[in-house]
Amino acid sequence: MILETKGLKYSYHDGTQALKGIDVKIKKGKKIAFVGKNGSGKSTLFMLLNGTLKPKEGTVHFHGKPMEYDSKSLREIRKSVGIVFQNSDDQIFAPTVYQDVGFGPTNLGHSKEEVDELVEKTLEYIGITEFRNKPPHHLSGGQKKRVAIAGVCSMEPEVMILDEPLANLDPVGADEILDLLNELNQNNTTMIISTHDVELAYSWADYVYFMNEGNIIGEGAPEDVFKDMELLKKSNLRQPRTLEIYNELERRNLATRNKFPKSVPELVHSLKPPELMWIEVSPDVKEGDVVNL
Amino acid sequence: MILETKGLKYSYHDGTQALKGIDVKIKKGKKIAFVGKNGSGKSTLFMLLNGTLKPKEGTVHFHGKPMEYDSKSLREIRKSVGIVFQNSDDQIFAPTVYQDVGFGPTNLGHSKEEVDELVEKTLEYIGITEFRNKPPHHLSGGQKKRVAIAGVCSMEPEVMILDEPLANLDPVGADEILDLLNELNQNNTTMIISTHDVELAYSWADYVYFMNEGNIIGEGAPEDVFKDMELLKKSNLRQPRTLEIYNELERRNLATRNKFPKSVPELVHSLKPPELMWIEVSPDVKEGDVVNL
Amino acid sequence: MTNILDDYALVSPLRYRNNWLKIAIVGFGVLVGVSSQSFIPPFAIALCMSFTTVYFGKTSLKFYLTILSAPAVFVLLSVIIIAFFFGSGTEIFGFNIFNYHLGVNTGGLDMALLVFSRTLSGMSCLFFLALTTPMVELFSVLKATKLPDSFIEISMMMYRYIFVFLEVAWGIKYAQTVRLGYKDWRTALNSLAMLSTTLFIRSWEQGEKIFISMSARCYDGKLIFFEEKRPIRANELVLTCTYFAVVLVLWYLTRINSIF
Amino acid sequence: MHIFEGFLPSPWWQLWFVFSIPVIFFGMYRLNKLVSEKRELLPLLAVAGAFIFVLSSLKMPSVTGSSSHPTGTGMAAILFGPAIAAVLSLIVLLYQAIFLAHGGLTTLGANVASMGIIGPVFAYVIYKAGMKANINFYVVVFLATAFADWATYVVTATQLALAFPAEVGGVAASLKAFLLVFATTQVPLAIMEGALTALIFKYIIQV
Repeated sequence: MILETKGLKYSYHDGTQALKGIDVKIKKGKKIAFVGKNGSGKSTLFMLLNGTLKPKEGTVHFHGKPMEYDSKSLREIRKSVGIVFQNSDDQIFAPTVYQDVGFGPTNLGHSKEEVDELVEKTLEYIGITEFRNKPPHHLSGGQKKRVAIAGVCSMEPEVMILDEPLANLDPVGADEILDLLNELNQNNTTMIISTHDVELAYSWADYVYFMNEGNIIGEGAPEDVFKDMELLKKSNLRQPRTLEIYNELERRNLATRNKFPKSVPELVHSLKPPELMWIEVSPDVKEGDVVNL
Repeated sequence: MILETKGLKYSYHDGTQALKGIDVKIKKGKKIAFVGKNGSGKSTLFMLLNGTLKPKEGTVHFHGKPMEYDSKSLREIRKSVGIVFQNSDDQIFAPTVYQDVGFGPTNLGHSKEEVDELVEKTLEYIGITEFRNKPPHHLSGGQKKRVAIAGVCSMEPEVMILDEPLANLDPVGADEILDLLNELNQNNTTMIISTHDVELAYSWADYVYFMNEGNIIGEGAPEDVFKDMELLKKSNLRQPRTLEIYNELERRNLATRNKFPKSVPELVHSLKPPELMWIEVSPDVKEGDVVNL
Repeated sequence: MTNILDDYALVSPLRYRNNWLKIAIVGFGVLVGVSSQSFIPPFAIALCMSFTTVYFGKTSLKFYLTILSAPAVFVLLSVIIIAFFFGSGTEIFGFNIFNYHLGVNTGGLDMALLVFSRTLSGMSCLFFLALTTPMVELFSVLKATKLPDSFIEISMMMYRYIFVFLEVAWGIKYAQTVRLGYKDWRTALNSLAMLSTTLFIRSWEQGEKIFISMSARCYDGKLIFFEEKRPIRANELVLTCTYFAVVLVLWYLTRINSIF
Repeated sequence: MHIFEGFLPSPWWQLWFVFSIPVIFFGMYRLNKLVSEKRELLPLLAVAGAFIFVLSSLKMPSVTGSSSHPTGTGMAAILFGPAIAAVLSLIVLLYQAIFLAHGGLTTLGANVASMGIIGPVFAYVIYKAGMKANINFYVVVFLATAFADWATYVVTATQLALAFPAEVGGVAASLKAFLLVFATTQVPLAIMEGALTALIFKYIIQV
């Protein structure tokens, strides 16, 4: 268990209760998605997970130890739990890509050479070496997002939290970011994202939390939670299209019942093999009857 | 034909050629979608369509007459062709919703009373009367988008152009905006949107243009263009999921071949009726044989 | 996060009362407070205004006290200086420092108390205005001053974009904080400079974008003003007049410094 | 440094209005002319004002422990000239009074004088002189904004001293006291503001 919260509550100055008692357990190396509509408390929870906000009640545990809020402990936490914000424009503030990616490592107190090395390594890893000397506001949305991710990666965090990582990206940009997220996860970084894109959560995550009005209203493996129509309705979300179609197919006995398909190719695979043939049968035919083709 | 462009070219100060010869024809009362990835020239085209930019070459025709760029003609055009920008914060500049919605009518020279009446009517129509005295920073993303649309509607344009109208909205907010767009269209406003969301373009539009690097690379009814895999590949887009699955089903002869389904319910409808039963038949059975159930 | 009082004013139950009445109340309090020669009328004003803001305006008392303490540092520092340097009369206490005698006498103390009470009354009037009257209501008042339209239009657009940029600024600041950008003051200065620059560039671009979107809606130099008729109610008028009368009587009784 | 509401007695608050109002009117006249010639400047000036407000609401880390903030008006003077900077400052100060309860209404005249007029004029004069003398641009920006900032505090101290002259030694003695407390503690802040503005220009030019 790398991160855990117990009865986490938070309310803003103006009295709005953003979180009303959140218990989550994040296992190391997993891909976690928090799903819910805007304003359900996802971003607030994320800021509590890396100590940017301090809970009014409840605790956040990091590696089993309750989080402390003195500046030394906070530094430690923030080094280990990196956040990529939804709006890349807010996250990239240095005049060049190089300086931006180097911002974190410099603040961690690395020497100039170490920073250089880390930045080069990260730029290469994320595949943005060619932009190194560009001012960020000339980049496309997907490129900016990669720079924002690089800025956090260069601090070598154990956990990466991404708020709506695919928002506003076109399909090509989105696919690139998705590949990057998976690659980072394979390198043993625990990945946490928030999204209101059910297709993404369903197809990408190992474990999904549903949030609504500051509460966790459901959690589980994606194939379990996303078939719970009650839960989806409560969260104002719809079922992932692939799953919806699969359910319809299965109800009509057109698909083999083994694994829930997560993508269109998987869905297609679940269809019964083409050797099976269609024939029209009048409704009064019973099993055991003989039909003339 | 309400809007038509002929060989439209445009390049920016820094020399980037944003449009390389665009010919489009927009019919009155239709729902048109321009599809393409970010930076393909959609926004530039839109600004040319209402005279905000002046083409370097080619012409824009409005009601068959070539557009002129003196201030009187521009006013006429801009009154008739309204633009809703992608980022609502770029568009809503007044301190209250009421003032922002009243901005267009005031500048059209209506009297105070007429403006009042127009604003009230628009607010009611779009369902945002309750926000009238609110400053925009107290609104959610979807609410702001509706205010931005109201600001254009209050000028009673013949054509409404919306740049990425669903960007950054959660599913609930997006559905509300979509309903609004359809309602406006039913009231005889010609609607033009840009999007990189293929599902949206496929299910919403009457006619689709594909843009890539400043060119129109394909156009047609959505069910025709979206089955053209070559075209989709060139535009770096994927097929709408519903259509992709339908194609697979059809290939397996599981769906009736009449109309391309635009939504999951329609897809489900296109499945062969459940009275048809599955039976396993060994491959060597021929038509006319008798099978034992 | 900075507390923007305007956000509280927008939801205040007193928001939709007559603007001119509220301005009259504030103007009256500010002027009487600052011209009073005794600390009694200012304290009375402060009490009435605070009561109105908290009771009728439904501002939480805790929050009200927090914001009231904001000017405290400046006021206390200045008041202490005044106490030491100002006025004559019997010395109350004093001490020697570097062969220099510092003392507080009755005159100085009186003056310090007076200045303190004036500031308190002035601030409570300001808070009454700030917490019950959102800026969007005041634009029509500003319009009535017949100042140039360009000035009022700039004020209105500035109001709108203050909130847009505040959000941007806080977004960037969070992003910098989580990457340890405020660990010491040198780093903080550098972070702040980057923040300001990003903000500056963003605001410049925003200015151009707004002009494009305004032109797209046929902008030709006219913004609409929003004014609603809100008649003054009888009970409001009675209450205000009573308040004015009480304060004026106090002011009259204390106009010669020596009475108290 | 804002002077809070009610702090300045008669006739001082009125006198500072008498000082500020003509400058503001001149600024408004300039503004009106500029905007009617070039309409696209209207939104630009509005966002510049919003930028100053937001900049001044960001807390600067302070060596003395008290928090203070950059005034940003020196920068506005360099960009738009002191007359328009004065008008923008007026709006910013009004909003600071109403949104943040910084400053006040009767003291608005005095605050506009120190932060909106005298400070920016200092910045502008130093900037122009420095550019003429061919000194390094960033050094000039640093000097202009740092001195503008510091001049603002000196003016504030003077305003207070004039209003509250010491019994022994008069204005001079209380000026010494106010300067000691405000102007000296603000020296590091002024330097920081100068450094900040110079850095901003450096980054802007880099971009």
